[in-house]
Amino acid sequence: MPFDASAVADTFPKLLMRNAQWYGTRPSMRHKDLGVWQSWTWSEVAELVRAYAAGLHRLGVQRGETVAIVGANRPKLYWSVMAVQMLGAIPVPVYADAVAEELSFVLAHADVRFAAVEDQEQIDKIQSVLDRLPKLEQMVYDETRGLRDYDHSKLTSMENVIADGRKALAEDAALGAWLDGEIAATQGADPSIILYTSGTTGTSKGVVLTGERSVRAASDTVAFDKLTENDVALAYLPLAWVGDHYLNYAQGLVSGFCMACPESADTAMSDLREIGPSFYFAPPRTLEQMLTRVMIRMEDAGLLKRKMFHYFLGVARRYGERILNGQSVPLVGRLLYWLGHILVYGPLKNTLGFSRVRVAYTAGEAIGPDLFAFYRSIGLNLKQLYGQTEAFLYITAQPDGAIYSDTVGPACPNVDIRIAENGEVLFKSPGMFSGYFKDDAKTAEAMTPDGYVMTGDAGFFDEKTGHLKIIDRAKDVGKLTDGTLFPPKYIENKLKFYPNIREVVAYGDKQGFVTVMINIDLTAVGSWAERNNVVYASYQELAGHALVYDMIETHVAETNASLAADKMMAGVQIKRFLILHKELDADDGELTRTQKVRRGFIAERYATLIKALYDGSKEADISTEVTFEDGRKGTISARVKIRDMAIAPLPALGQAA
Amino acid sequence: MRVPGGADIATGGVLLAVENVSLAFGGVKAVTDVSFDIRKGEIRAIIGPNGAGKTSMLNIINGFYQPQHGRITFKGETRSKMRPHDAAKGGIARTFQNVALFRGMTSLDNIMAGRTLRMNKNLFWQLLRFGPAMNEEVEHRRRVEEIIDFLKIQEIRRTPVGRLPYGLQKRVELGRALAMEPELLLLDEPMAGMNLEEKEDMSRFILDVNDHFGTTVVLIEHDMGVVMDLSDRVVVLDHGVKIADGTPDEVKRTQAVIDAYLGVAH
Amino acid sequence: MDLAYKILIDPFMQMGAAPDLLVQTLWEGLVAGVLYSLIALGFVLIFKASGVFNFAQGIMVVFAALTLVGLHELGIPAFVALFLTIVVMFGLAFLVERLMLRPLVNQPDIILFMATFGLTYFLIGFGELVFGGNPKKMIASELYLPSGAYDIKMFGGFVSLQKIDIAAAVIVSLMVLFLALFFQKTRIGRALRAVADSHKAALSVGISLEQIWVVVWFAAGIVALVTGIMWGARSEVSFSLQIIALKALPVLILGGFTSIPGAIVGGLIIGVGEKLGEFYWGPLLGSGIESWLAYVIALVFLLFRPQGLFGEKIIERI
Amino acid sequence: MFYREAGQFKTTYQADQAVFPILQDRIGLAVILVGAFVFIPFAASDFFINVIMIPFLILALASIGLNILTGYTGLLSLGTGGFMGVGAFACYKLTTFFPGVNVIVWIFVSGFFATALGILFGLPSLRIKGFYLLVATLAAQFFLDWSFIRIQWLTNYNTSGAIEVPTRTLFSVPLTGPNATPQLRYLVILAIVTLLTWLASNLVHGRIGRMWMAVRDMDLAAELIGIPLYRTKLLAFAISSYYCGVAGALMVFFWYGSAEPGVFNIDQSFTILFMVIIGGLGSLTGSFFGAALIYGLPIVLKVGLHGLGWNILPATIEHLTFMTVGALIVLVLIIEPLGLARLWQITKQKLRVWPFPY
Repeated sequence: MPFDASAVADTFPKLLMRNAQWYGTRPSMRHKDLGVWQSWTWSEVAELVRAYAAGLHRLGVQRGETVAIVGANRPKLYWSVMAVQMLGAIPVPVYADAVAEELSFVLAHADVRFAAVEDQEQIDKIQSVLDRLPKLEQMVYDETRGLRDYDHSKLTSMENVIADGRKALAEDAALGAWLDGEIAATQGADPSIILYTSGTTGTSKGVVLTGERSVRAASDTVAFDKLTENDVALAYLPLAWVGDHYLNYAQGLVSGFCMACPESADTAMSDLREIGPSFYFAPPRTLEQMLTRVMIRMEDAGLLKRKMFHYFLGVARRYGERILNGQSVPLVGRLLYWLGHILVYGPLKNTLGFSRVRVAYTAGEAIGPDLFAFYRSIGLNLKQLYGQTEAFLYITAQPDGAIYSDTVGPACPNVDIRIAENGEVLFKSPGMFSGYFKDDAKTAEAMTPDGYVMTGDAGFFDEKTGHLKIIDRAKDVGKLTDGTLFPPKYIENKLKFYPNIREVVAYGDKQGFVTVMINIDLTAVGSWAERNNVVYASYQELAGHALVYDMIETHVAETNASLAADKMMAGVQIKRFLILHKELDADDGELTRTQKVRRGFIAERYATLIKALYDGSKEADISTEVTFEDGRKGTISARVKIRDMAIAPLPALGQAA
Repeated sequence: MRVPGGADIATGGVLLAVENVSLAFGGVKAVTDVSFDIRKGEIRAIIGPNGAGKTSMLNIINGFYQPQHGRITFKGETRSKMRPHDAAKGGIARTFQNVALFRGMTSLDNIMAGRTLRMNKNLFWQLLRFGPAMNEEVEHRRRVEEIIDFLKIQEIRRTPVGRLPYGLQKRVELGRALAMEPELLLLDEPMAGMNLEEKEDMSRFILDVNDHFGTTVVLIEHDMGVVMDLSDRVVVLDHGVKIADGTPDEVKRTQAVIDAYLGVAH
Repeated sequence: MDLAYKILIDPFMQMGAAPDLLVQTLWEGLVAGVLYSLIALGFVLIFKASGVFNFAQGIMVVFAALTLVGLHELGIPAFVALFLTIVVMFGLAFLVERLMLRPLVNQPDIILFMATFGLTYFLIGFGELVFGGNPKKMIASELYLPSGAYDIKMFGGFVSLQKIDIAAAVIVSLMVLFLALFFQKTRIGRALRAVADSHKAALSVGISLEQIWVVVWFAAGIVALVTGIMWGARSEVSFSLQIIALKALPVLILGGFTSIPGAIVGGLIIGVGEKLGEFYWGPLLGSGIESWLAYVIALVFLLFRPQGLFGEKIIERI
Repeated sequence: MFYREAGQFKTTYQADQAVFPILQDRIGLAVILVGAFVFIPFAASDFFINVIMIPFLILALASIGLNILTGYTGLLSLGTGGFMGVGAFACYKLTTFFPGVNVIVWIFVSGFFATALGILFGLPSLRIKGFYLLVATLAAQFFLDWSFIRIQWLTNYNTSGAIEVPTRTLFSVPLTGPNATPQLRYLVILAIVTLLTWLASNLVHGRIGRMWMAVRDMDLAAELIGIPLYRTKLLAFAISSYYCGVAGALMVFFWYGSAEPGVFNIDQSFTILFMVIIGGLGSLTGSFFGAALIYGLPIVLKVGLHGLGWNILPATIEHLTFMTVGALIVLVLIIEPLGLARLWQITKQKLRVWPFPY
């Protein structure tokens, strides 16, 4: 393949060709499929993607047009992204679990003519909204299964497209040369991908990122964390999410590391253990679930083992972070930590699949300080990262050795941050987006006149460390009637660290006091119930159980005590709480696809409950419509109890705030 | 979407014909003078109340019982006597009403065992376990993995089947039968004891097997809804006697069936 | 030709030439058969009620006999010792149920079978530890068992019938009768049969499986004691019976595992067959064929009638 | 706990199908092999080699043989002693007829004689199973035992009725007979046992192993997926007897040095069966565990009780051994019917998921 590797690689296809030359025989991708880790080297991937691109070209994919990519993390879908980019077209990844409604919005908005999809499930979904997608011409699919009787005039398997392209390339040397020309013709400033935001606020917007900016951002962080072609990452987070595209796809192509795709979502945990990545990313929610599971599993251990486990976790809390940060630790501490490493932390990290992790990041939302400290204390080099789709997830990151759990670190290399008058964080960065797709008005809205992007997050630079601190969404930070600042997420996160609590929604803006609605964690509380002979038939029954209420009450009381200790927060202690009768669910629109709570929507949906929280009732009736897994709808109703909490005394000075 | 009784059925020849078959144990008649045929590529259901002789019929088809009267023609060959393992060689696989897995083995080994007939490397190579024997093992492992993938049982690959819940055991058993790459698949109440969701999954798998591999399926099932949805044609037995035979709709309208079965059970 | 003559003709010539010897041999065979029957009876009792194939029946015979003799050696009067031995056998049944059967409930038959191997070894070790490994003499006269023989003139010779053997035949007949009545007429007996048919059915009529087990093991213990006394009176009480007890297996093959009459008839057939074989054909092979002939007979029999003489044809259902 | 498996992933079926897929296990096995082949011959005393290692290895081999039949194929046998005897006598006859051929060759060949008899007595397994089959194996045991005593040709008409192992050499170094060193005999046995264990492991991990286990777990279903029951069972008999035969030959030639026919009586069959039960049905590792425990127990008892200063008669120790073995069998069956091998597996699993309990 005539390609000059030393030329500036400012697009992903160019990087791919470069890697094929530099790291030709090194693994580029692995996929746990059919029981073993199928692997492809960089040169194999380059050859495959070229064939695929040639095939797509013959199907009619044109430069500059959009192609939807729908499905889970699978090599063929990543190759689809690469092949589309190779032709100078723009991939538009869509969340695999998006319902037909969301899917049709994105596909229609992005004007896609082609879609690369994973399987029958996605095809069925698209076909159900086909009338709204008049432009859609052709779908290529990965999994053949169940598609035999489908009308194949609009369907082709990727296998066929690749085979067809390969044959064409072999027969026609000019086609190869043409393809090389196409790769070279794509400029760094051309759009590289369109990522649709998850829509925490209103409908989703298509964020256009260019190749050059993406590559620059990725190059900066690859250098920052010293990632090399010897690293391995597990790609298990949605392919359509900026985090996956940046951390795995972009960094992978820049550094040449190997990206591994799990067998299925169910096996991601065991696949993680098998592959043992050296670079790892997890949103706080995943880390939290993992910790919950750790604690639950340990509950079933024998007394001695449990005692030992908790003793050494204590040791880790005392010394672990300091050892990781390279600070001084007494000899006894070092010895105990060493023993703990042999008995607990080492094996624990190993069973979780973290043994070989060199760099781990968390981002997406604020992480509870205790949760963060836990992973760091057992020796996992977990760091926080702050960003958003518009910034290609690249604004601040914590550098090794300077980690503070309540900050998200200093600005990344070449990023310029400014705090606006109203406390909103503004930035200008190498990775920033070039605009919203087909929406210049919104683009203009999101930018300051001098070219800074508004993040919508409220934050400030910590005086001591100079690191950025994010409190909440700028527009979410409210005020109690007495004027006390009320950051709901801060309170929610504090409660969510309890393994028994899965989700919290806090209210208090323009109210006299703070109240919360709680979702218990069915796994944790269920296992607790089993041990305590609490009989229950459903989530609803368990959530309403008096003993569960008692348990949650102690958690809330502890949270209040901790809030009272901080003079800024002493005024926002929780006065009343209830446990919701159903789990908040993305299918019901209560959570976003990235599992963030949609506070406004929930407030509307559960208005009667919120009213009851503030009018002093002891219980309230509610009935809600729910969507089942198969798409049917139903209604569940319940009588939800409400409990009052004691308020820890405010420190005298607290009133001043 | 799939159309029951689609094009394949109309053109498909007869794969297996049962002619005037009778079977009795001691004095007890299990099956009396039953005839019906199974066409290539169809899903054929056998229904009937308890003790109607459905399972006996399957046992006759795959050679576990020898009928006293009548004959069976499979792939154009009429046979008088056949051992179960000849049936297996001829391309007949089956699952059982009460799961008959090898309980001491993992799911993977159970399904691999289904490939036994297709593996032929001799004792010498087996003793060495490299070269031809290993190649054969690997080749068949690949086929088995496709089945595992097909049935979505990846996460229980290494679990001893004895520890699996019932629904999954049934799936593994189906996997073992599929591993034989049969032409004719006999399923004895594949959905017995399953909840709604598991039943839906299993129905999906049966349709997919029929669709994807073109396997002819004979199935015994109690759930009338399932039978009507899945099958192309239905045979109804009652006390060992055939009382109706036809498409689900035809059968549903037959008075004898309504009396003997539908009227009682529903 | 010579060999065929020796096998097919010569033995029968001998039989005809000396019918008194033939009758004597038949008698010896029947007597040995009674012993086999008794051991097999113990097996059948337990197998019928619990599906357990009790390999330890042989050692239970030895153990019971040794206990009886051992207690008597301590100076305890014979009948008191007999009573105490019965108590010991009950204790054994109780402990077996408590320590072995109960923890193994719901395990496959083969596991329970293997557990009885363990029991066998334990009892061998325990018995030898307590009573020593040397053979002992049964206290036959103290229990008023007859001795001596009737010599009957026949076919120009004598046939000698030991009185103890006749007594044994009578006692065995009585015991079988008693057991049959026990199974037919008593509540526990009916319960035992219910258990044999189906554990679930038995539980549903409110019978405790544990009690049943103790009862059958105790019954098997009594049978073992009787066996031990009879056999001990003929020869001596030693651990070598352990091996002879294995002969019960071919007996059961012939008679079926669940049939009491089968055990009796099977025992007699094996006993007679063995003695005839040894006496008339044994010399051909250098004698001693008694040690394996029974098994070969059973094996040949198995190939033609796998369900035994009295068993029903097995229909395997899937 | 010591298992650090993160990052041990398989990219080929070949690696995934390996007998020891976990790196730590492979290291452990290598350590054991180096210890057995290098450390023990140099460092261990003659007593240790003679009294502990040699018997242990030979009994383990016989246990593997029986385990193939009983543990893997589910066919109960009490004829092990007899088949071992066939191997021993065959080897004796062969080496006296053809003294020029190396005795190790005859060791391997003698196994085939056991195989032939194993197949013969396995023939009834077509019609009969379970306890019934026990009769067939008992017939084999008693018939063979009887033959060893009665057929004097087998002992070359030796007046004592026993066989005396002649001296046989390899490169003029004595391998058998009174002048062979324990170290050399040990190494020969170790090499043979290692080889045969490896072959057995290959078998049970492949098609044939699956066929055996299928027959064991559910013979009807096995038949219906096309496994020929009869041939599968006979193969198990054949291979099982081969192992027993070789073990028997090794026992006489490399351990006892001479043997009375009574060595191969039913008690031998019982001993091996107990090793299989306690060690673990259906596990090759278990065969080694079982052999170590059942053979080692009396030694430990003797040494232990003497160590406590008690002067106990050898007979008493034997009685105590019987009791302990008996109680142990019941105990193992209660705790874990699949024996020590299963216990080891559970322990290993615990170590793998440490600190979690499952």
